[in-house]
Amino acid sequence: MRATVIRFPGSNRDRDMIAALTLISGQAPQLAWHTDADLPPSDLVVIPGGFSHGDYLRSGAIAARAPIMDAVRKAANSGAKVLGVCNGFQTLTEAGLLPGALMRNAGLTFVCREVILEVVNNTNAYTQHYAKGEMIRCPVAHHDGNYFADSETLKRIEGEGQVAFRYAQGTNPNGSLNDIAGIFNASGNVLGMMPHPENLIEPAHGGDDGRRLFEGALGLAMAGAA
Amino acid sequence: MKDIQVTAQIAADHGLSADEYARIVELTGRVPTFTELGIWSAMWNEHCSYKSSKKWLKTLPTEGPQVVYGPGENAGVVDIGDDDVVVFKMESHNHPSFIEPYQGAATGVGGILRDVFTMGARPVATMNALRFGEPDHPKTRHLVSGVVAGIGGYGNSFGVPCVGGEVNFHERYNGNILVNAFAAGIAKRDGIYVSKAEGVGLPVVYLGAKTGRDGVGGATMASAEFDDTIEEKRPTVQVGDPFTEKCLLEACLELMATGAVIAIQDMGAAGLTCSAVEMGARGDLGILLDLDKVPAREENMAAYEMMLSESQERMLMVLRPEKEDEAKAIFVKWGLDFAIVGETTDDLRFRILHKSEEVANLPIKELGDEAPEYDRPWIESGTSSPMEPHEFAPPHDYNMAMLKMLGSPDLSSRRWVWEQYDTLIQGNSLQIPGGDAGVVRVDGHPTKALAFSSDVTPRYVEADPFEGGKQAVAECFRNLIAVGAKPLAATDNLNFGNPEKPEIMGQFVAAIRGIGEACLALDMPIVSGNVSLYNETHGAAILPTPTIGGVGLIEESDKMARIGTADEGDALFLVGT
Amino acid sequence: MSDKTFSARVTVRLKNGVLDPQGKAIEGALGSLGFGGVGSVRQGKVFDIELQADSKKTAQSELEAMCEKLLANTVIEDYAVEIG
Amino acid sequence: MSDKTFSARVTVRLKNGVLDPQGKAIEGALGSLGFGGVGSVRQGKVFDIELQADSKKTAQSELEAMCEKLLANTVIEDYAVEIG
Ligand SMILES: Nc1ncnc2c1ncn2[C@@H]1O[C@H](COP(=O)(O)OP(=O)(O)O)[C@@H](O)[C@H]1O
Repeated sequence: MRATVIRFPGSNRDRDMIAALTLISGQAPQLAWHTDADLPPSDLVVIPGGFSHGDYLRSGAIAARAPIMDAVRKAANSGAKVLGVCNGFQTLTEAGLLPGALMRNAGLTFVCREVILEVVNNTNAYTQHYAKGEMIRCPVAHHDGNYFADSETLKRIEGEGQVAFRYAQGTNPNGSLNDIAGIFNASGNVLGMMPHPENLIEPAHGGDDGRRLFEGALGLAMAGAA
Repeated sequence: MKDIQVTAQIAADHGLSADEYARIVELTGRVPTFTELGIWSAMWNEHCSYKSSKKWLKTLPTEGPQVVYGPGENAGVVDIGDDDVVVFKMESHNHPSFIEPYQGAATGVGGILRDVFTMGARPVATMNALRFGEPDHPKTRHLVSGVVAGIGGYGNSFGVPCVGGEVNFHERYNGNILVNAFAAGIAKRDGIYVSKAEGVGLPVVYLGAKTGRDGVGGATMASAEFDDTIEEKRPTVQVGDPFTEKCLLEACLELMATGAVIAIQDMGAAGLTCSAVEMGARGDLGILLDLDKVPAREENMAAYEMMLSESQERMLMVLRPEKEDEAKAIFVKWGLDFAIVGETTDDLRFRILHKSEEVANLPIKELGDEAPEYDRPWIESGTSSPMEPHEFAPPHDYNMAMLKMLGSPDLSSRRWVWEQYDTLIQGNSLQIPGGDAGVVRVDGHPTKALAFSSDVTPRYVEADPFEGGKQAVAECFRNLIAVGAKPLAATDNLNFGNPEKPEIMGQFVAAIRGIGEACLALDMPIVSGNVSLYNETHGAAILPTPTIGGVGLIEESDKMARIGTADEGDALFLVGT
Repeated sequence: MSDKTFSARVTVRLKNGVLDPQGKAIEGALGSLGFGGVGSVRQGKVFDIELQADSKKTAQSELEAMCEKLLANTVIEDYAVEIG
Repeated sequence: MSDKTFSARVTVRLKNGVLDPQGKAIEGALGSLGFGGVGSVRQGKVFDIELQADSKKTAQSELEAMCEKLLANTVIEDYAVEIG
């Protein structure tokens, strides 16, 4: 499995993501810079969290128009997995690789706390190591995580099993529609999510519920399942 | 603007006393130009020269086998073993935050982060110590929400976890809030950069964002008391750009790794002036700057304005000439301005060219070394008479009393504040705010972690500055040991009123003595810090608030202690006196 | 070749039906400040842009292209271009 | 008492000389997208407000008060009110 982490000026959870992928796969991911025209051959492309280009204009908007995004689009179309976390999710929606948009949190403030996520769909590589309906812990840290899509789109993604994660009742930190925390694209190889699984993968983090997501995405067996 | 003829009155308007101005004329060897006067006043104001506090700061214990650099650099540097060092400092942004809470607090965070990464360290933790007026004072809500959002807005985007801080409310801060920001970073011991330039004829390089008119006169503002003309001082507000700062961090660390950097200094208060003078004077060199080469954001800026601008996210550096192209490529990659704006000289002069004319030519050493140092008169603070428990009626209902205390603004949970800060980024947070001390593991080390705590109880300092100063250090020390850390060293942010009043100076002197005594007894030297004086409104001073930011080392983080891990049936012990 | 400088204003607003958390919050805040008659508030963005183009018409079409490509997220936003 | 409904637009812009990181970032992004002639970009906010008032004059002064108290940060921003 070859993983690549894309970095934009202003990415700031890139180091967290690199550390997580390295720890879980035993191998450092490849790196790509926003102005690169091509990606190295990759089975998993990750757009990490942060404030790309300051998140000026709209979160992820300028990043979504970077040269590297053409390569990401190509990779996604040819079936590679593309994972966007937080700013990565915002960037994927801005790039049109995922439907909808991420608006300012309903409470208008940045929110960093642990939430509970419901695994809505586990028939996908990313979520294969979770049980359907399983409640997992995961931290969030964002200002613009309020998922919005028009009613038609919403109906479609709900109907097609494109909702990956939902905030458990009472823990929605941002007012997102249908408590949506993460969604797949129609073919299931692109996942965008606001919460940060990379910050909950080892005992030092106080838990490792995020780990299985990467094990799934990297095609690895669960560490605990050996 | 160069036509403005300097007079004693103009000097007074710059906050210079008649004696100070006379000395300036003597040192300049003539009546200074307007630009020169701006430079002198920036170097000699309280904020940069520490003229009221220097005498007393010198009495603080600053040494120890663990100390690599004590006060005098951008931040203190302390050894943590394995060739790693922790670099940290705390700094105030009180006045700017009162005028524009969001930007004031944000740029305060930006400034302290620059102090840390200028030295070659990657920032790994921040804290913020905040003091506001009464909760129901009409301004408080606006100030609290702006300051907290500003700290979060900058730190979250820059990408450093906030691990601790303080928030208190008291009427004495109604017209003068305190925003003290702390930052710590980790570096390799041999990867530390200082401001001292070495070598003649080397390029002086300007890095980061462009220069605008922001904050012209800001350092003067920070050294003046507030009054009703505050509204007029508003155009000096600086706007922070955490995105540019994050790029600056990455570019600086990348550049340092190439070995291109000889000396580097961030532009803080009175940006270009203080940074250039410091680099030259430290290295016994002169500096020649050509302002036409300085990247400017606005047109027709006068030399005076460029020299005093406090535009954020800028640095000055002395570079190895053979590495120039490599350095430039790194800055272009990060979208930052990079310009050679001058050179080091052997004449010990600070010379400024603007539109091909020399607008300043001053003795560089004297700008800093000859800054006035005052032994301000002070009087011994009386200690408040102790109160006896029997003077108070016991509560009727202890449960209610308990609930009332827990619900009070000063004791209630601060979760609403720190949930607006990213406390988890970098993936090394072992203890986030809410416990005794914040803890982050040392990236790359299997077991080590650092603990951070910020403390002071201003009403104790008011009641007895000496004991209160001691107590602030002791409390910080206790918070560090409570998580299992060995306290290493501390930084202090001394917030007081007008030092020209003997009773305020008395508080200051006694508090420093108390801090010094406690630091000595506990082997927790002060390695960096900041002094903020003139915190007064309409002649009424804030509570004396010497904030202590302590750093401790945990060798084996799996043995770390934390609150909230007790089980039912565990025995409780009370330790101490 | 003889380019002129145009000053343009681009206004970007949320489409009707798209929830506007900031507008809502401002509505509430204005209410609590005692402003009684406020019905609804919607927040948008405005960009003041100086640009060189050979004619107003080119400027207009350039600006529209900027909106489509970057300034507006047309999933949720509408835009309007005015050249001063 | 016979209140009418007014549709107003409030535009809030950074004062001249105040750093506009957003505008600067957008300028850069438009450049990299190949828009050549862009000189400068400044970003501001616009509020579309419906409000009830007995006259246009009252509406105007209410809106100005809203700007002073909430909509604009007059330390760094200017505002303009237009009633449609
Ligand atoms: N209260 C204090 N205790 C110890 N050192 C101090 C104190 N105040 C300032 N210093 C030291 O004096 C030097 C100059 O401080 P300052 O002007 O705030 O730094 P900067 O160069 O970042 O503006 C710094 O090295 C600082 O650590």
